[in-house]
Amino acid sequence: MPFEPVILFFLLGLFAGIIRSDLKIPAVLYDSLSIFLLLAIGIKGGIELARHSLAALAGPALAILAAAALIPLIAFVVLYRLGRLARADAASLAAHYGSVSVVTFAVAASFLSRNEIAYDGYMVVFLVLLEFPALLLGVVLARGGGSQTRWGPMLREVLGGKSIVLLIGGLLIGWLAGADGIKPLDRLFLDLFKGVLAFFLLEMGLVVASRLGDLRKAGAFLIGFGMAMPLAAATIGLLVGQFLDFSVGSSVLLATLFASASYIAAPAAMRIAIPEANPALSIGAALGVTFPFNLLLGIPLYHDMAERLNGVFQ
Amino acid sequence: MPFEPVILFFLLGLFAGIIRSDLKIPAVLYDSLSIFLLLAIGIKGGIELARHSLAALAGPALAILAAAALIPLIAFVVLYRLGRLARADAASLAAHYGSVSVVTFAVAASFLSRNEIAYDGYMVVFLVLLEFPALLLGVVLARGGGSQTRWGPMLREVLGGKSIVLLIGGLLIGWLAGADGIKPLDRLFLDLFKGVLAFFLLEMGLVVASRLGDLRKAGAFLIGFGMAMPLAAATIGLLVGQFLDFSVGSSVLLATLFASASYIAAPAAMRIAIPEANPALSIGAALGVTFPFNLLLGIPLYHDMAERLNGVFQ
Amino acid sequence: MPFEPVILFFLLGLFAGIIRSDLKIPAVLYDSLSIFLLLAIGIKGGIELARHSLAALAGPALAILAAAALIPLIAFVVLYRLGRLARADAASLAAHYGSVSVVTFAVAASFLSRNEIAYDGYMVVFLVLLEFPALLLGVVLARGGGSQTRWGPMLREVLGGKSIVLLIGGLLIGWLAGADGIKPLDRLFLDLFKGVLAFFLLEMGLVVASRLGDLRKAGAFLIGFGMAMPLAAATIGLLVGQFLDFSVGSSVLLATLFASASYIAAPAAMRIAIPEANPALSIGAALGVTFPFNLLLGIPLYHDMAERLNGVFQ
Amino acid sequence: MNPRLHHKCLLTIICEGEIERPLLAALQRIGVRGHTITEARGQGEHGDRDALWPSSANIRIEVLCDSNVADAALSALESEYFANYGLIAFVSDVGVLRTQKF
Amino acid sequence: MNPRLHHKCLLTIICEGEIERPLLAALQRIGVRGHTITEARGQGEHGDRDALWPSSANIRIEVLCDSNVADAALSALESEYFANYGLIAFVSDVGVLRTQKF
Amino acid sequence: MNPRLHHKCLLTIICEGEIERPLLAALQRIGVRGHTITEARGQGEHGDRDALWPSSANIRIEVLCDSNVADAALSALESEYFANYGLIAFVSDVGVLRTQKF
Ligand SMILES: Nc1ncnc2c1ncn2[C@@H]1O[C@H](COP(=O)(O)O)[C@@H](O)[C@H]1O
Ligand SMILES: Nc1ncnc2c1ncn2[C@@H]1O[C@H](COP(=O)(O)O)[C@@H](O)[C@H]1O
Ligand SMILES: Nc1ncnc2c1ncn2[C@@H]1O[C@H](COP(=O)(O)O)[C@@H](O)[C@H]1O
Ligand code: NA
Ligand code: NA
Ligand code: NA
Repeated sequence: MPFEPVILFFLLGLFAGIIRSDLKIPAVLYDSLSIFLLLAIGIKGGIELARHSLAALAGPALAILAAAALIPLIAFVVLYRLGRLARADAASLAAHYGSVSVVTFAVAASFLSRNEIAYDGYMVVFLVLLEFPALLLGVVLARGGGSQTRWGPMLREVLGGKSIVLLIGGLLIGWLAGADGIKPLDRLFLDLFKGVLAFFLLEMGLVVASRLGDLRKAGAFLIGFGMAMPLAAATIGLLVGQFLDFSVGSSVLLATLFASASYIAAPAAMRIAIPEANPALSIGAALGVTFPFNLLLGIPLYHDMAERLNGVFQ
Repeated sequence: MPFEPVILFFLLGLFAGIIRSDLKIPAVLYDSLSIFLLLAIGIKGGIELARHSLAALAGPALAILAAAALIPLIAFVVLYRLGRLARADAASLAAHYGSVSVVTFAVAASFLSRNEIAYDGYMVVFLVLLEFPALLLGVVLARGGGSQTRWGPMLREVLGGKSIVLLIGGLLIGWLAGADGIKPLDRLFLDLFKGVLAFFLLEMGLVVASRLGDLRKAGAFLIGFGMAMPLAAATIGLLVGQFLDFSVGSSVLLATLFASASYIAAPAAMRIAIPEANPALSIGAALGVTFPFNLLLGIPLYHDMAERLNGVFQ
Repeated sequence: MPFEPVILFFLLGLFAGIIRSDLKIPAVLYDSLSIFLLLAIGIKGGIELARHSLAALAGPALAILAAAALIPLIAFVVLYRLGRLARADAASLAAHYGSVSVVTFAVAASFLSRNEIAYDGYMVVFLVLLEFPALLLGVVLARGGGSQTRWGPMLREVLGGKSIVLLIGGLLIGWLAGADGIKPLDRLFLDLFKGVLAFFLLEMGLVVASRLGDLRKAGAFLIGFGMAMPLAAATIGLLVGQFLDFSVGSSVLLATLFASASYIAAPAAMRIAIPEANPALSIGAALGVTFPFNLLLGIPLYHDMAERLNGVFQ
Repeated sequence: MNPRLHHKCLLTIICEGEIERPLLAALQRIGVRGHTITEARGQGEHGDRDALWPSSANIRIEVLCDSNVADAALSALESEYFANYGLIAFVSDVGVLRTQKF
Repeated sequence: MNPRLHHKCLLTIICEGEIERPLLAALQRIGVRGHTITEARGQGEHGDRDALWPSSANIRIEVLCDSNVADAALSALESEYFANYGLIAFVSDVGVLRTQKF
Repeated sequence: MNPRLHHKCLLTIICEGEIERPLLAALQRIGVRGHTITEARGQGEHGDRDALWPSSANIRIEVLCDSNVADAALSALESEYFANYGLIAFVSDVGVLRTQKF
């Protein structure tokens, strides 16, 4: 399995952070690159979407949403019962793992392209759909059915979050303009995508390095959770992919979505919606463990599992 | 008339701003992208300029400058007499509408390319020429012939303004280096131009949304002015284009220059030169009304008008 | 000798700074572009390196390092004895001139490409190797053999400096991934390189303009030194290139490395390691004199000298 | 201090950037009429806030107001924010010319 | 306060970024010998200054000086800037070690 | 000032950005438990610090602490930094609710 070069940028950032290099990528560049990536992913998905009937996607979408709801529930039970975390912390972590990581998705897509494995471009639609329901579920779990939650501001926060706005906005732009309309923008949004992803991963390496200290607070249980949970979630994703007759490539993407934990939308939303939850735990696990785990080991592994599963069912 | 996809980015930004999304494009990115656009437009113009005799442009330039001087004068009279605005406000608004919007020009050029309508590359020279005379005129109008104006700092402010420096600098670089010399830079300055414009329009959408509140201060008269003035100015531009025997494409660009209102050079210069003028009025009208009006309706309309006018005179 | 268009961007920035234009390139863009340039140079070098045996480079590397050590020594003696500068200032300046300027190197490489003069891609390795030894030497010279230096923090500062980390990181990435692995990133790191360099030079022009005031503090002796020293150092570089049987192109690059003075790694390191040294002197000379001197006159001159020398020895 | 100057309170809050919106809304409910924000980073009980990415960025909010408004704001911070958020708040005495403005 | 410390005035001005140049020039004419600027955004009588683009950005200027210089600066602000610009200014007492420096 | 408030010292240091690391390390040795940094530019004896590039950028460090810690910090600055670096430092009195935090 040939390795994916963009990961080297992540490792470089991680290394620079760990040796406490004075390399610092300005926060503004982080913002700019993430806006670019979200828009570009949305646009690419929208162009693909224009080639399919939306109605045909409704069935798979429902199945995927239903299966995905299992992830935060499993995560919550494991963390709250087994891990004896505070209810708020367990709920916030559940929301992070139930939601998705856009960059992990992009690296998985790039891994597939590099290995010439086809996947459906409309998978981006599921990325968008999976982003926010888990955040709402997390709040419900935190409140334990109590009625204190101010849903209005919470919903506005989540649906007006920049990742949702840019992904959906990109989808619509790609869908309305089509491949032809977007062509003059291809030089920016398509050709530079991989390079920008590499640059962003360099930055993510620095961020992850700065969060390694949080891991100590998180403790061994949470570190284990940060690796076991993506494996379990990816397995669910692969089974759903099989059930929906997805190609190997699309199944790997779905597994990656399920396995990934959000660190853009979720931290911001949870900080407001579940103030008692300690962000060091959720960010330590999601960013310090699960993100590098998926990048370095998870994605190739899910691909391997998808191939085998495909063999079994054929 | 096929619609221009970059406008979708503007609408996305506008929408995100209106729903108060947390999408914020860092101010630094605004600065960076505008530097890029100004330089790139200058360079493209300079390359074209190298293919023409400067002497041949002198005549049209004089005619255009003379006709363009009408715009701030008309605007001032309408606002001061009819709209009963304070003298300072009327003068500042006149300066904004007499000057030009570089991004509106770029969208018009992009509209023409998309519809395969030829235009002369040296139109950028007129963009540069039209940028600052109206600013000086605005100051004269504000002072009512009084002699208080400190012209020295004012002139330095205007001529050292970044839009003038980058446009003229780009013109010179393009002119000196020529198409061949610029070729290694084409990957950045030409290929990415449209994508960067789209990105910048996303940002402009956010900015416009944040200025919609100013519209309430501006009132109905100024909102009407923000749409009638570009129509009048564009008509003058089209007649001048006809008089100078411009192609339809070049006429549309000239009409767009006349119709557009400055929101880079003018606000900065007016804030210093006419302190009593309320920037909420000028920015509300120029950015809140005229900019979106030109983008969404004006440019295709000016094209339509140019086609008809061309038919009439042929 | 055809002139190099990217230099026009430097002149534009310089001009804008001198007339005190309000054109300001945000510091964050400076950081972002310099990260890009360092990484891209490293990656290009790494790809080339993969095509050569590392062992074969060890000999030349040693010869170059030995010869390069002469530069700070000469600089120190000239400044301390002849120029009667304070020991700390002489030592800090020696460190700046002993280290290298990555941007000057990039402009020289671009000059060679433009004139279709071949050079060896692995020259980047020498760029990396020459960056930091002079900094250590500078500290030794400042201390005069005293034992007060806290080498630990100093070494960490220098080796963890962002230029070293990005250059070596880029080298490793290019080397590990190879031309094929990097191909999807070429659109960013190769195609845009020249354009980004132009943009960065615009910024450098502004920075140099803002440092011209320091030249007054530096005085005539230091201004003279800022032009004589690169000439002397380039001559050493050309002789070493001749000795190592380098091609004309590679010799010009080596001469440029020797002639250039650092203004990324050196100022930061010297500010910590030699606090008594006045940064206005070293930055005034390195950035205010030597950098433009090399860009405008030095590089074509070193090429001329390399051609003649080649003629002599053949 | 110059006798023309009126005494006012300057309340400074340094907190996680992610709570900007609810915090400003709370201040507005209390009657604050203006504020100034600068981007910040720092260190404290909640660890290193290096501003490398949005979740580790701080903001520094200044509010110039009457002392009773500052007190009300401090009380709101104490009851709603101190427990769960990385946040410090302090007040100082300053002089202004236009007392009615704040 | 530490008896080694000398009393000085800290004048803080928060204003529209577009008037940075003339304002600094005015301060220099008054005799100010140094200043510090940070980029800012905020809200006040002149509405929302969100720093999304240059025309809506603020700056925060600090000047450490003698009280008579601060008074002169305040008077200049009052006569030339208060009426037309979004701007606040306040002074506070601070202690420094090097009294001759400011 | 509100009687619930405890007196503390606010030490503000404005200095060259390049000395951030050693300076923070020195403050930590003295016993400082937190700090806040904003990016700054400015002008002073050492000329124009326009923040156009890293070597001309300033930072503004705030430390909220007890007055004896502030004194120790000032002494350290005086002996190790005043001579060689562009740097100013000043202290002011502020009030906080949680005295044990600082
Ligand atoms: N003693 C202090 N002096 C200055 N700033 C502080 C101090 N303590 C905390 N801060 C700031 O307040 C933020 C939150 O503080 P904390 O809740 O202690 O983590 C930190 O990230 C710092 O920016
Ligand atoms: N009460 C206040 N507290 C803190 N900052 C303020 C206050 N009022 C105004 N400002 C700042 O000063 C700027 C100009 O104020 P104004 O003229 O009231 O619009 C605002 O954009 C804020 O940044
Ligand atoms: N009087 C002053 N008021 C405010 N800030 C100052 C003052 N003097 C110096 N500074 C700041 O401190 C930095 C270093 O000062 P200096 O050592 O005087 O060059 C300057 O770049 C300014 O940011
Ligand atoms: Na997930
Ligand atoms: Na116009
Ligand atoms: Na050198």
